[in-house]
Amino acid sequence: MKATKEKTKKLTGSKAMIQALEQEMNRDDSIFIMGEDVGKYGGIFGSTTGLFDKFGGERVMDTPISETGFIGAAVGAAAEGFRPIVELMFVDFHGVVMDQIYNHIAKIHYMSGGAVKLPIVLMTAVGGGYSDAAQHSQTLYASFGHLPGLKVVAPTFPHDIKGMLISAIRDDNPIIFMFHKTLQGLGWMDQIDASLGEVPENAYTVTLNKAKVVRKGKDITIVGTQMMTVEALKAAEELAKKGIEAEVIDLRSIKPIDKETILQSVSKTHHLLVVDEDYLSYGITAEISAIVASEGFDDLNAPIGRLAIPDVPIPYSRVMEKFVIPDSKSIIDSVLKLITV
Amino acid sequence: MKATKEKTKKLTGSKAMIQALEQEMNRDDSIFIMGEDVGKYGGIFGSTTGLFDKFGGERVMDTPISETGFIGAAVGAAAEGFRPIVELMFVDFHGVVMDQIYNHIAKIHYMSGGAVKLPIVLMTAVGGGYSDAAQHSQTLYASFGHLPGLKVVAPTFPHDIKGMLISAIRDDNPIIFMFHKTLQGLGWMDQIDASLGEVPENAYTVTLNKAKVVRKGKDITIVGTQMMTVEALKAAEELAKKGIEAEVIDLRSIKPIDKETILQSVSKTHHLLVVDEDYLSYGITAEISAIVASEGFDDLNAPIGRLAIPDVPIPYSRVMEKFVIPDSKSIIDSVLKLITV
Amino acid sequence: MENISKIDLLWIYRKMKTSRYFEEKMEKVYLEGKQPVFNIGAGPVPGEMHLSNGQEPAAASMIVHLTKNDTVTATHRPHHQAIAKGVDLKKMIAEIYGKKTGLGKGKGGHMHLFDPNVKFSCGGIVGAGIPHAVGAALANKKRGKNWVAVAFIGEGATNTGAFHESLNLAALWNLPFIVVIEDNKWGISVAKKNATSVTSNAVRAKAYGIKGYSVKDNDPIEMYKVSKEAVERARKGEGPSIIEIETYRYLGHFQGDPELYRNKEEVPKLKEKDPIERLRKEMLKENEATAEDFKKMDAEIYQEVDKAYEFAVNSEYPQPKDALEDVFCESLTNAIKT
Amino acid sequence: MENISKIDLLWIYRKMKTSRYFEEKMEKVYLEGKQPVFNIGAGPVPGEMHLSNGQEPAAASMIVHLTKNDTVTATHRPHHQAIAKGVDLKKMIAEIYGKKTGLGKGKGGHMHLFDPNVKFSCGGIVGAGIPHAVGAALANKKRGKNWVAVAFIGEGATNTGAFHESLNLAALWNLPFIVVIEDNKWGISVAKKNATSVTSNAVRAKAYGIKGYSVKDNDPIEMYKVSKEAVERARKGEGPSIIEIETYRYLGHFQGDPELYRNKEEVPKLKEKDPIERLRKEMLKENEATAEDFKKMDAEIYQEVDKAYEFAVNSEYPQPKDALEDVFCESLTNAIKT
Ligand SMILES: Cc1ncc(C[n+]2csc(CCOP(=O)(O)OP(=O)(O)O)c2C)c(N)n1
Ligand SMILES: Cc1ncc(C[n+]2csc(CCOP(=O)(O)OP(=O)(O)O)c2C)c(N)n1
Ligand SMILES: [Mg+2]
Ligand SMILES: [Mg+2]
Repeated sequence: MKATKEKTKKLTGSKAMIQALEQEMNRDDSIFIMGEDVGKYGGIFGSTTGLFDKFGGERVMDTPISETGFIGAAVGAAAEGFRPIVELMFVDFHGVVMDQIYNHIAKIHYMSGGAVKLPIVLMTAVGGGYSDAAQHSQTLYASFGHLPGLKVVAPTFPHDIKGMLISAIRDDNPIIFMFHKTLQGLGWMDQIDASLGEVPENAYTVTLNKAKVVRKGKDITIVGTQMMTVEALKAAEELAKKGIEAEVIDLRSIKPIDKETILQSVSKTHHLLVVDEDYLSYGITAEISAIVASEGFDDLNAPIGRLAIPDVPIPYSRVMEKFVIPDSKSIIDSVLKLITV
Repeated sequence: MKATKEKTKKLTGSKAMIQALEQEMNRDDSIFIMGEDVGKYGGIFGSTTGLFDKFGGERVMDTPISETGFIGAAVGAAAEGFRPIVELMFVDFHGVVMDQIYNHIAKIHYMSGGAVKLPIVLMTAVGGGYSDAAQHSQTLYASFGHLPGLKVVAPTFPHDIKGMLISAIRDDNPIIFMFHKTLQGLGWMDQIDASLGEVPENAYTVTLNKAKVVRKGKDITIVGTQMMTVEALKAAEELAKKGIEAEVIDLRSIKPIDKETILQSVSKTHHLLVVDEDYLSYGITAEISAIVASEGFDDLNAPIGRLAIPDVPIPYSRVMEKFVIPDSKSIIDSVLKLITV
Repeated sequence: MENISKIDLLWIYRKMKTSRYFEEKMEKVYLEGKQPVFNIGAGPVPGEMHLSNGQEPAAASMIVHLTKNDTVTATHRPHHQAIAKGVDLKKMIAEIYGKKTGLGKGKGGHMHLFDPNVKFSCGGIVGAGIPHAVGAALANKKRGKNWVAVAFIGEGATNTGAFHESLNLAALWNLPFIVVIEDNKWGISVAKKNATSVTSNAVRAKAYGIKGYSVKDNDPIEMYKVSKEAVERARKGEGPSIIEIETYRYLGHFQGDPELYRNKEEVPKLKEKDPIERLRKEMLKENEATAEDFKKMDAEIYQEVDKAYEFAVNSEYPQPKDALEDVFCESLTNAIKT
Repeated sequence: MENISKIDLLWIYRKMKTSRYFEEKMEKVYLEGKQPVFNIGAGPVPGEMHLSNGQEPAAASMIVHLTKNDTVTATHRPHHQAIAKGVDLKKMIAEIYGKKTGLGKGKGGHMHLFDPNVKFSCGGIVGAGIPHAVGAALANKKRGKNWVAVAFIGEGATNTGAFHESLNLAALWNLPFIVVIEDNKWGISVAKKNATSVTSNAVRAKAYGIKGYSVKDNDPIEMYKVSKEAVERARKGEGPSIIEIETYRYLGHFQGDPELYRNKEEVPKLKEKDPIERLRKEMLKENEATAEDFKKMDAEIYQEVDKAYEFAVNSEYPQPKDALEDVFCESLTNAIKT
């Protein structure tokens, strides 16, 4: 079902996640949550707050710091008919468990010729901007997007966060669900408007593989993801004052990428800027540029713009971190370069 | 020093690697090799054959199946002034040790503000085409190329294999050295001409970050890596008969990518096809297409062609594996589509 | 052989013999198309081939205690456990031949055999199957079933992080989980003593506060007893166990392995103590079965296995485009980018 | 305190006290710019902050036995070991302030302190530093030096695969390696009993055939003795050790941790047994030092730490573009793609 316009409430990203998890766990008791500090703590980034008290330790399980152990265990439990939702706190930590993710979770359905289904949702927090340095500030969108057998989503706004998390939970395929720390609306981080939004109280689904035009415009298409969508919208307001109408697309799905929405927009604006909080090389700016350069080439009137973290680790010191993570200002600069090309 | 035209010998890729390792180990005794089956066995894909007998178990160390342990140990040993060369048999297995690679080996020099140097070479075998299925046939070029702090090389021909391995060993930065199984010239795999080549007997270096034009042409630029370069050259011969002169570029360096060589070629041919034995999304075809679409846009007369493993795991059965891995035939088809666009 | 039922003994013999005959036949067909010059990619059965000749007791004498509700995960060397667990032999061989009728429609291959009907799976990454069995054990506990999950691994896998994380989890959560370590002395070319800091992995049970057992010299009877205790304890909720059995690797790590790293006498010596022959002799001595019985049994086994190979050989190959199916539950065909 | 030299006792006290004063000051400055509303990204010291108040004995009573040739790797909670190991205090604080004069020119931050001059490093990934120390120990053995490498970790890290793989390697290769496990009962909000299947990690030494020690109740003297033996054995080539010490975490996992998961009495109870106060009283009782001596020593410590903070506060910030330097030995500046 699509989002119904009925009863809604203003929720933060975090509250939207919790509501999705609670409603789905009430609906289906084959669902359980595993992860570090998902219990009493409620998730370091507020993804499971209150669920331990509601559902108990059997369905909201704290784990040791054994990612290969418990994420590997999700495979066995899913193959037996459960629907594990596993959180690994920071996306940065997945290096210790990538084998379970790309060689097993992503491939078992295929290698078994479809005989084994693994309805697993892996939830993880992404993003920087608060000086957490090189091992706690990455998004690694493309590190997951590159690998076949995974659906990778990264919603931005509370409405999509709830709807796409419910879709992910109901999907019989393994899903990587990335939520952005700054968009959780946590009391102890930067407060931004985008982290609050109207969310229908009832359960609803939002399609996993569709991008969304979040601002209409005729002069240039800007594709962003999570905080880069938020920055792009900010930039678009400024650009409007300069008479440039930017169309902003919220990617939402890292894998697969919704080509149609992007190509259609470019066929109208003839200009494209892709903005990414991940690393530049082999990242979102690469994949989307390639899609358009191969399938929308004739619609392009100018070179494609790419804005992402230059290929450097994310530095700790605020001045340097701000320099490497794109923001509305660097987006505006890039747009002006492209339009006056 | 560049390759000298003096005394050369016809060697296989495997022999070229062994010669590079032996000559460098003789030159510098801070170099040692660690890995599974690198000792008496000589490396599953013939990368260290004979070195155990020459240098002994102190400098050619077999390890347990503890990748995080021994690759992590390379960090500590390198920080203490050694120059570890570590082999992990198949690139596919790196999922168990990606954390050590992208959060530590790749970032410690940066996080220490340049105070710590990690001269580590990680050698690994890549590629499919012999029915080794989904967990033993990948290249994962882009999985490494995406991460900052690593130089990632994938030479094709014996001359480059020796020269680039020596450059990697002498470089003070961590290097991922990928060698292609089929290009090792092993007696128990497919025999192909490309796996044999003239190699100078003395030690020499080949620059790590340069692509190479391996065939001149005016009509289209085809960029390949390792076996895709070999297939592209095969395709070029066929295309020539049809009157199409393809320029073939052997990428050699996955990270950084040698933009200049590619852009220069496209400025001449005005057409581009990128061929990759890695997965399509967020792969080499994405990054190179993006570079040209943003920095060589005006030189392009047609959409960019992308040919790679569609986003599926690599199937075991020969007929299906052949279908997903690009070859000269699919390259020719793609070129004909692009040129007659 | 006191207090082992004749039925169990015959079952163990049958499974070991079936596996042995299966592997010996595989050894032959694997070479088809690979002679005179061996080429790993050639022939009707291409790719790596890891055979289990000599390691049968570990599988048969454990799995005799299991039902189809119990889970088994295995490794890159999975045939003996698959056969003991009752994996569909026809579909298994068809998979190894890369046929459409295979367990994975030809997509998996010999290292990737999945048969959900008997809860069997395996994989090519060392150690990776251990947490999968822990997860199955967790599921069993959540369901309140007394079903158990057994992870079979080689001694080389005990030095992976996955082993440690899995054992700690299983012990912490007191799960019906057992790991069977087939100590065949070798991890490819690396001897156990060059890879493992302790001589017996049974002592590693102390690191998790669980029970550890060792079975000497590839003994099917001893393995039967030890496994019986471990399985019963697991079913009663008494927690996980580690069982390490000394076993024999008759062949190379994979077919084509030059085996320059081990001396030529090792295997002939082991074969003198062949566990299948040992069991047969024992049973004859104890009058558990007659020479006739064995003759009849063996004939049935050969016929069953031969028929299964025939099925595989006569099956169709998949279509090239089938490669695009089964990535997700719904077809990817229309989503492919090229 | 029999057979502990006064010099060592004073050294241990000084290092513990320095660390404690350092952390208490950090606790304050961390809140600058974060009030009235706490915002993790605000103020002169942004990002996560993991303090070690209460855990000083583990660091000081081990590192007193080390020289600058010995290697120490630490974790996300690295200040007490860094101070004991002799990391440049000025540069360390400057790094935490994100200044150009910091150990990492402001690129690393509090979880990423590298001082090659005293062979100290740390990192933010649990367990990851253990193999780094194993590698340093390997280097020492290769060089024929009697230098040792010590990995400090928390009790939560003992359940990572890295722990197991590293310990097995160190034992297998008989390396001069020691792991010190600071058991502060908590891995963020997860209690040891909910994460670790055994009550003492010292028993895990059996899994590697090495020596395991436990130190009760955060005792600096006991930690001194145990560490002395382990370090001497390592230097003599007698192999690795595991040392687990029961210690106290006075503060939250990180600053800002609501700590709803532990009861309010826990910390006050622990503070009554404060290890620094305990040592001071002991030394006074045993006349190892007078109240005067302590007063003088404390004054020196406060001054040294205050000066180092001043240095950091008065240092310059890096330039934004400096972010592009130090990715590789040569500058990346010209290679940047945008
Ligand atoms: C993580 C990982 N590392 C390395 C390998 C390569 N490899 C395949 S089998 C094997 C040896 C395994 O030895 P053991 O566990 O004793 O099993 P055995 O082959 O003896 O049955 C190795 C190193 C792998 N498949 N996965
Ligand atoms: C591989 C990995 N998983 C999870 C985390 C998140 N994390 C950081 S510290 C911590 C708890 C560590 O507990 P312990 O080892 O006892 O050290 P302590 O914080 O008590 O000093 C966790 C789970 C991480 N940094 N790395
Ligand atoms: Mg073995
Ligand atoms: Mg702790």
